Amino acid sequence: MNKYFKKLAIPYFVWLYVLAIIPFVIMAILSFVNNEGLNFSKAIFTLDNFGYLTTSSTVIAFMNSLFYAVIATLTCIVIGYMVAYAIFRSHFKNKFLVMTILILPMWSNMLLRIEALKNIMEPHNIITDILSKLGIHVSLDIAGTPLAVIIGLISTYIPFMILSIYTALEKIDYSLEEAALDLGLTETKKFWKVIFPLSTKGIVSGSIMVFLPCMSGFAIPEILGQGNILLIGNVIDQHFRNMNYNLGSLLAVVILIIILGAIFLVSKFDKEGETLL
Amino acid sequence: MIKQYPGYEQYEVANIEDYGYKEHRLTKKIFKVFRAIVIIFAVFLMYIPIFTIFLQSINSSTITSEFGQITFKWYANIFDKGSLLTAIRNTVFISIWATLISTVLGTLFAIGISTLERKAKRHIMLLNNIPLLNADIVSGIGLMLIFSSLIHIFPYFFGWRTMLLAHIFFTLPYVVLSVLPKLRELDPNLFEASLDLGVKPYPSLYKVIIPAIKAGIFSGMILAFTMSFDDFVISYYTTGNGFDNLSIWIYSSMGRKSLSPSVYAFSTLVTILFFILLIITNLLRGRKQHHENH
Amino acid sequence: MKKVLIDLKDIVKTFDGQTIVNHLNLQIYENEFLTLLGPSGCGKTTTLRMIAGFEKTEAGVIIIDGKIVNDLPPYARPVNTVFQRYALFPHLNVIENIVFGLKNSSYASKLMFYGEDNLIMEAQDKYPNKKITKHLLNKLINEKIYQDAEYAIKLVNLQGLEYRKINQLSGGQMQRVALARAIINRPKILLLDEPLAALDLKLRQNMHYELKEMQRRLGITFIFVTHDQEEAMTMSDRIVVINDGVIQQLGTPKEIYNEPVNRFVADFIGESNIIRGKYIKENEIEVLNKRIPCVGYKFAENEIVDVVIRPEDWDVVSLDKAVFVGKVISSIFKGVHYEIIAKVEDVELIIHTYEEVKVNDQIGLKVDPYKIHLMRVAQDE
Amino acid sequence: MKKVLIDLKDIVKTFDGQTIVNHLNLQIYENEFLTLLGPSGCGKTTTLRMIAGFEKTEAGVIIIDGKIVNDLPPYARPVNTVFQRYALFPHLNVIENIVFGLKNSSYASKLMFYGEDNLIMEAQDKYPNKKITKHLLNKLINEKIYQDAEYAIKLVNLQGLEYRKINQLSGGQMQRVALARAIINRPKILLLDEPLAALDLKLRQNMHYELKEMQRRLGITFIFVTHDQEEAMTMSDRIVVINDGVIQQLGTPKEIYNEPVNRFVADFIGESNIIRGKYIKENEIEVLNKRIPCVGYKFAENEIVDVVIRPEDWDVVSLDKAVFVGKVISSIFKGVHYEIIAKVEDVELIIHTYEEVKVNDQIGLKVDPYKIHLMRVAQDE
Amino acid sequence: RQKEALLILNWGEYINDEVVERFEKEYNINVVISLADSNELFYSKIKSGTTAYDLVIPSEYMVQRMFESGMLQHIQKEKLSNYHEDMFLPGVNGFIESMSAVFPEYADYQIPYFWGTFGLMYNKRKTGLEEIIKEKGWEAFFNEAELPTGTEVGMYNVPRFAYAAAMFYNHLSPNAIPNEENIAIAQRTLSMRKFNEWGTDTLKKNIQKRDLDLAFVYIGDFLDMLYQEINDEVNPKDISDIAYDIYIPDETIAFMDSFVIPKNARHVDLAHAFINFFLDPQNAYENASVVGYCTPLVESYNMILAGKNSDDKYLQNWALAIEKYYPLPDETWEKPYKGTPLTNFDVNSLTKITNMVNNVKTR
Ligand SMILES: Nc1ncnc2c1ncn2[C@@H]1O[C@H](COP(=O)(O)OP(=O)(O)OP(=O)(O)O)[C@@H](O)[C@H]1O
Ligand SMILES: Nc1ncnc2c1ncn2[C@@H]1O[C@H](COP(=O)(O)OP(=O)(O)OP(=O)(O)O)[C@@H](O)[C@H]1O
Ligand SMILES: [Mg+2]
Ligand SMILES: [Mg+2]
Repeated sequence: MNKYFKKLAIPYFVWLYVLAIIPFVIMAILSFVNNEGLNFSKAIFTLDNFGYLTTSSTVIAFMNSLFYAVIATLTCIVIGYMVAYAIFRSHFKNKFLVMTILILPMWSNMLLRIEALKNIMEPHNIITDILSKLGIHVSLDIAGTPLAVIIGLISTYIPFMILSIYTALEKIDYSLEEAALDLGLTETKKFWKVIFPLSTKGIVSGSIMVFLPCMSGFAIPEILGQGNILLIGNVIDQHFRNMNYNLGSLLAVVILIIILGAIFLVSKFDKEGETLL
Repeated sequence: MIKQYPGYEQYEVANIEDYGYKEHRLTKKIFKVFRAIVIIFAVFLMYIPIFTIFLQSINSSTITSEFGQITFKWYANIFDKGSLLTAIRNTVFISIWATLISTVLGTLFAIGISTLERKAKRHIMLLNNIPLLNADIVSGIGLMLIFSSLIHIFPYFFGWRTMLLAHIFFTLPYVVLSVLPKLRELDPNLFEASLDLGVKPYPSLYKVIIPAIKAGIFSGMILAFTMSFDDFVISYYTTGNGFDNLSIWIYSSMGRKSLSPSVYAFSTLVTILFFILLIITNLLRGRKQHHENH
Repeated sequence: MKKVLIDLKDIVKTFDGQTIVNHLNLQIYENEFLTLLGPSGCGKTTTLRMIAGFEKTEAGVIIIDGKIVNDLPPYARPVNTVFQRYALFPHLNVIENIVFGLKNSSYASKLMFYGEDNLIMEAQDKYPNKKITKHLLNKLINEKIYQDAEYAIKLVNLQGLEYRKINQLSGGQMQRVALARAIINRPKILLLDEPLAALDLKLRQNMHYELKEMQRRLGITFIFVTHDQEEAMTMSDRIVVINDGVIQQLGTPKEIYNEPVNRFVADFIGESNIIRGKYIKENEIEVLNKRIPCVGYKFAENEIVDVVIRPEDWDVVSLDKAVFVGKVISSIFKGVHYEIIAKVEDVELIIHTYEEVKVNDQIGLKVDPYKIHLMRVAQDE
Repeated sequence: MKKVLIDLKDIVKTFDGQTIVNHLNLQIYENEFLTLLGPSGCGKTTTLRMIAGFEKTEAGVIIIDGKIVNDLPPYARPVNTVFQRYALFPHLNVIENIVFGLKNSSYASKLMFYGEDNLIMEAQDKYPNKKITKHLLNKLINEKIYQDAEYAIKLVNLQGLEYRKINQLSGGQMQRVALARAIINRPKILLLDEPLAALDLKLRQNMHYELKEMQRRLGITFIFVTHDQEEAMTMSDRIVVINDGVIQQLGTPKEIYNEPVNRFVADFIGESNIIRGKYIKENEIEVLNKRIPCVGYKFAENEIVDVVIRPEDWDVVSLDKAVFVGKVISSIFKGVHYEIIAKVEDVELIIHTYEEVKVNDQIGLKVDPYKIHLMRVAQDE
Repeated sequence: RQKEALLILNWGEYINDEVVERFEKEYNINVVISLADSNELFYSKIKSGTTAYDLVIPSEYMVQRMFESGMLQHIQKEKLSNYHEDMFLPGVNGFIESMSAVFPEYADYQIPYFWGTFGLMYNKRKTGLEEIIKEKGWEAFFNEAELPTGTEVGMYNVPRFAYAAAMFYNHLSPNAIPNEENIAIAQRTLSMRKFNEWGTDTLKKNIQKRDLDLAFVYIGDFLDMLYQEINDEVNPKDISDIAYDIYIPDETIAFMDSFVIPKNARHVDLAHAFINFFLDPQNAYENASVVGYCTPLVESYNMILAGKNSDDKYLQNWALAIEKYYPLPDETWEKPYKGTPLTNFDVNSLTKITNMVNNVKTR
């Protein structure tokens, strides 16, 4: 396969360089200057922007992002794996259909879903209203708490994890499972020693799809955190909205470098070279 | 409970404990219950928002915390609001095309990537992560910058063209990430066998590789569609000349006024539509397979 | 009397309504080397899979060591398998594949496997001043596992490939890994599904020797599937010939070879001349228009019988000493012997001989009465 | 002189710095049946893969039909392969797998394959009133493809399994599908990587016959990898013995068998007694302390040589007629013959005979001077 | 080729589509309305030049900023046949006047569309809350101690507005330069209490559903909720039955959204015609009836108030609401409108404010 399709990757290199790297370079430049919007004619070189990097709110926002993204990703892995595995092991005739139906909700607008979720997390909402009309009085009051944000992140991004893991599980050669059983591994051990390692690629790509947007998103913390929980995505968004492209770019570039750098390092020291990327 | 074998009563039935294994009945049961809870929780998490949206769509009251009566007028209203309808049309147009294009391209790119050496692969996969990691607003402005360099040549360039390009841009990584792991598990002999039988590389790709990785392509497609259907910020920055999609409509309408419940109605309709679509395609496929077997 | 280790009673297995294994009854003794022989698709692999526990039986019971194991999961069965298509773990390298089973068993069963007392003694020897802890024993076990793996690797001639990825091995190398992976566990019963098919003659002969040796030393029961006649003949204590999921004959290699019970077996086990003849009276038959003596069969007088004469049982003699005279139609060098086809009384006979014979020559043939085997003609013919 | 179809010139291939194929030179003639023999991992599959075009050569050229094909992609080479591990398409059923190549080739090459004129004539016959359109021809071609497939299926004995999923086949059935898939294309060159390993003897013999027949009828050149001695001997026009990526000997089966050029070949091709001896003078050697006659070798007088005597070349004779007398150490029934190990002058000899001999008996041996093969002693020993 | 299109950039649901349709018919063109959800987005959209909008509807400080960046063109009043000197409400005129004090060209570069103020929306059912708010205003808003126990308070999640609120509390101008001193003051003020929610459109909903008691919101938000309850089909409420209200302190933010024409507009005449169309009192009235905010036109204002005598319950309530929340000035008023319009801050100041608010949130 190698020699025939290598050229297929070239357009993507070009595409990514044009659409991902050039903006990145522009932003890198923006972070060293002071100008208005994207008007470089009045740009002056400055390192002032870097001062904001260390203000407590920025640092806290970054740590928050990291914290929430890690928690959400880990939870998504656990829950997502269980769900994907349950479908994989189920006796449905068309498992893929079952899974797509399961993740159907993600095809309605994310903002609407988050709003709806926020509503339910508050004491008065349409469901409590209906329930109270039926004489049941229950309510939840977690909107604005970290828990709410995490639940929101999970609810939004877990389908990505389920899909990724399921796809990875789907093609595991059944004879390998038999071989493991044959060698005396119990079902549990078989899972950990054969199925799980063979599905790590799905976990990794699922994690990337969950972790990265969690790191940089702002709508979920803003709505479900009721504005009290500040993630780095919010900060970037604010600065861009205020048209401080310099500071916004700086933050974006710094985050990009930190996270991609971390991924790069992990992949570099990954002995097998197989688990990541 | 040990199973009995009529006719063979004289033989003892083997017990797993005789072979050095323990039957962890209780732990297994506890785990099963735990797993059931987790799964129910996950389903609950995913479905409760759309259930709420559904309730709001049949709620006669516009207030989101009170349920008046059941009504379907919001469904009818969708088609009254010209701007909403246009936004919906635009959204469907963009997301379908973006999904199709990025699924095809993403699959091809992933195939290309899978043949690269480790170093080049790492390189491109890092790049591939950029659109995922960048805050949407950063991607949006970046794309806008690039696109606007063309505006002198094509004054009306901004609009569906730019939005489509942008959507392809941020959905591609999802397709690539979904397809790549499948390519890894591929038996290399399959492709060789096809070449060997005289089929050219690209037909072979289509006839042998694609069927083998179709689960990955499909999940990539689903993800691409989701992302495209939902996007606000990038769409916002990359569109122009009055071409707005549903997310822009929703965001902008939330800013100064309350959302019309028609949006909820539309959302519910979409969910139901997709559900029906899924079932139908599945039935059709089932029938086709049935056909083939006879 | 030998002890019955595996007892298959009235096993039935169907796929899609098609009966693959049909009321199979088979007793396998302890420390026996049993070979399943039969045409492709006859149900050999399916039978092994039922013993290993990968397929449920539709009817009948499988008894191992006196206990019904129908519902015992595969991992608990004292059985290891070498799979026909290897089933190696692609995410592990050669040695990791080999130690996989031992490494991942529980501490208790590891202790059992290596003998707790043994281990403790060894530990005391090796670390005289240390307290014997679980940690220490574990370390020792680990060492032993890798020693065993080294031994297994040597056995299958894979030295130097320990850290290779599975997809970088040749076909024969993969098969050897699969073999090593199974034998390192020293199971009570080892199922081998054409384990040597991809190996060259020399290596195969080596493996024959090693497997036999292992069987003797460790008392393992082997159930073996092969397509290699000679392999089956040399290695097996008993051979089961199966066709369409039904046992045709069960017996020692000599019995199967020399006294096939029906045409299928005679035909399947090596080449044979099966000639229609007539049982004249005790110790005399008529075949190819000649009356010749034969020994040890009892039929009705003048009954029509099938006469089986193996190609190598013909004696090629000078024409004057010959009982039958034929014309050589073809003569092919087969490496060790020549295979000659000769026409005698319009019947084509296959004859093996070490001497070269020219095509179109006349050939004189004779056969030892003891080498003649008679079979009842099957009803449906 | 036969025409050279494939010419491998100085081929080198390494994996991870390890040389797998080492300056290989090999000419393969048109319509020849060539077998590669060699121990597992010696580079047979790799050689086939280079001919088929799946692996690049590091050095050297591959010439097919007078043209250098190093850079010709596999699909354009007139070569088809039966893979060692089958490589069947899992998403297609049996018949779809078989027709895959023909169906997915271009219209032009389909026309070429079936002969355009032929097709048009046939179409006119079949549909006398219709205009000959591309559509019509395509329909006809399709019919022909399925006819061919039916024929191939019959050839490999897979009738009734046409619509089976691949994962529902037994090992032998898969191998047969792989075979049918390759031969339906009627390639000029067919590469077969142990294509019969999973088949039982009867079927294998059948396939031998069919393959030979096909070769004769269609003029296909076969390059064959097998581990089955007899298969190699019976089927091949020439045999290449490879070890560690280096050709050891190239010759007809008889040459390889009777006149191995070195110990490796002698050892590898069937069992052999290789005994150190001395070349006394023309037509006389000393071996096992006896002077015996020999024929047709030329060495220096009194040179130490290796004397090769095949187990079946010993004549077991009564003690009085014997040249050598030994004691029987073991005697095993091998299906067709007995394998006897006897000690003569402290050397263990392997002897094949059709007669049973008892362990510990004395045995008298003799050998035909023409059956004695002498080899120069290798330098490094 | 399609019909010519007039490109407008507007807030969502901020125009009556029927009126637009009428305009399209009358001029035989297409009106294409793009949406955005903040003034800043308006700005960046125009600045980027990716689309040549003909008409935009930003708020006053953004008008100033756009002007200062040279993005706007002069409104040619002579092209507006419906325009005349005293067609606007006195408050509107006053607003323009005071805006012109800092930004003299204001009057020439925009035509008012809707206007209003910010205020403190509160829950009437929380005992003691209404009284204390009306009595103490900002004092109460920021001091937890002043409020009834358990009062849940929300703040508008736009740093500039939060800064303004803090300034009002300290009786400073919301346009005071955010120098170190002012930033410190604002930060201290905003840190005085923990806000239960920093939100925008969510604040009003939460007060309506009693999950919040008090919030600094924009009057449009309040009116929105109000109309929803009044218009409710099953259970329409009277304005007097509404369980929440808004208090407009004297010191608050005043805002005005106006039509402006970007420099690179392609259809300048049509843009003027469009503005003119919406200066027609009947059209403005109809437009307001959908949007719900107060029209700047005197005549249209009167048409709304005339609804008091109508049989239509909704028109009655609407009239009452407008009368109550957009009262005409009387002689007790210092100036003819309430509040202070915001002026433009430069990027650095906004960054400082944003950073300050972030520090408050993460303290
Ligand atoms: N992709 C690869 N990377 C590294 N080494 C390889 C690779 N493929 C094959 N090899 C090594 O090359 C050698 C020759 O392999 P090849 O498959 O040609 O052997 P073979 O002669 O076909 O053996 P067998 O009879 O066992 O199939 C082996 O030692 C094998 O381990
Ligand atoms: N999963 C399945 N579904 C349907 N039929 C099956 C399945 N597995 C095996 N079979 C069929 O059952 C029959 C017996 O298969 P089995 O694998 O036991 O044959 P075998 O004796 O091992 O043959 P071989 O020597 O070719 O490996 C075959 O005809 C095969 O096609
Ligand atoms: Mg089998
Ligand atoms: Mg090989």
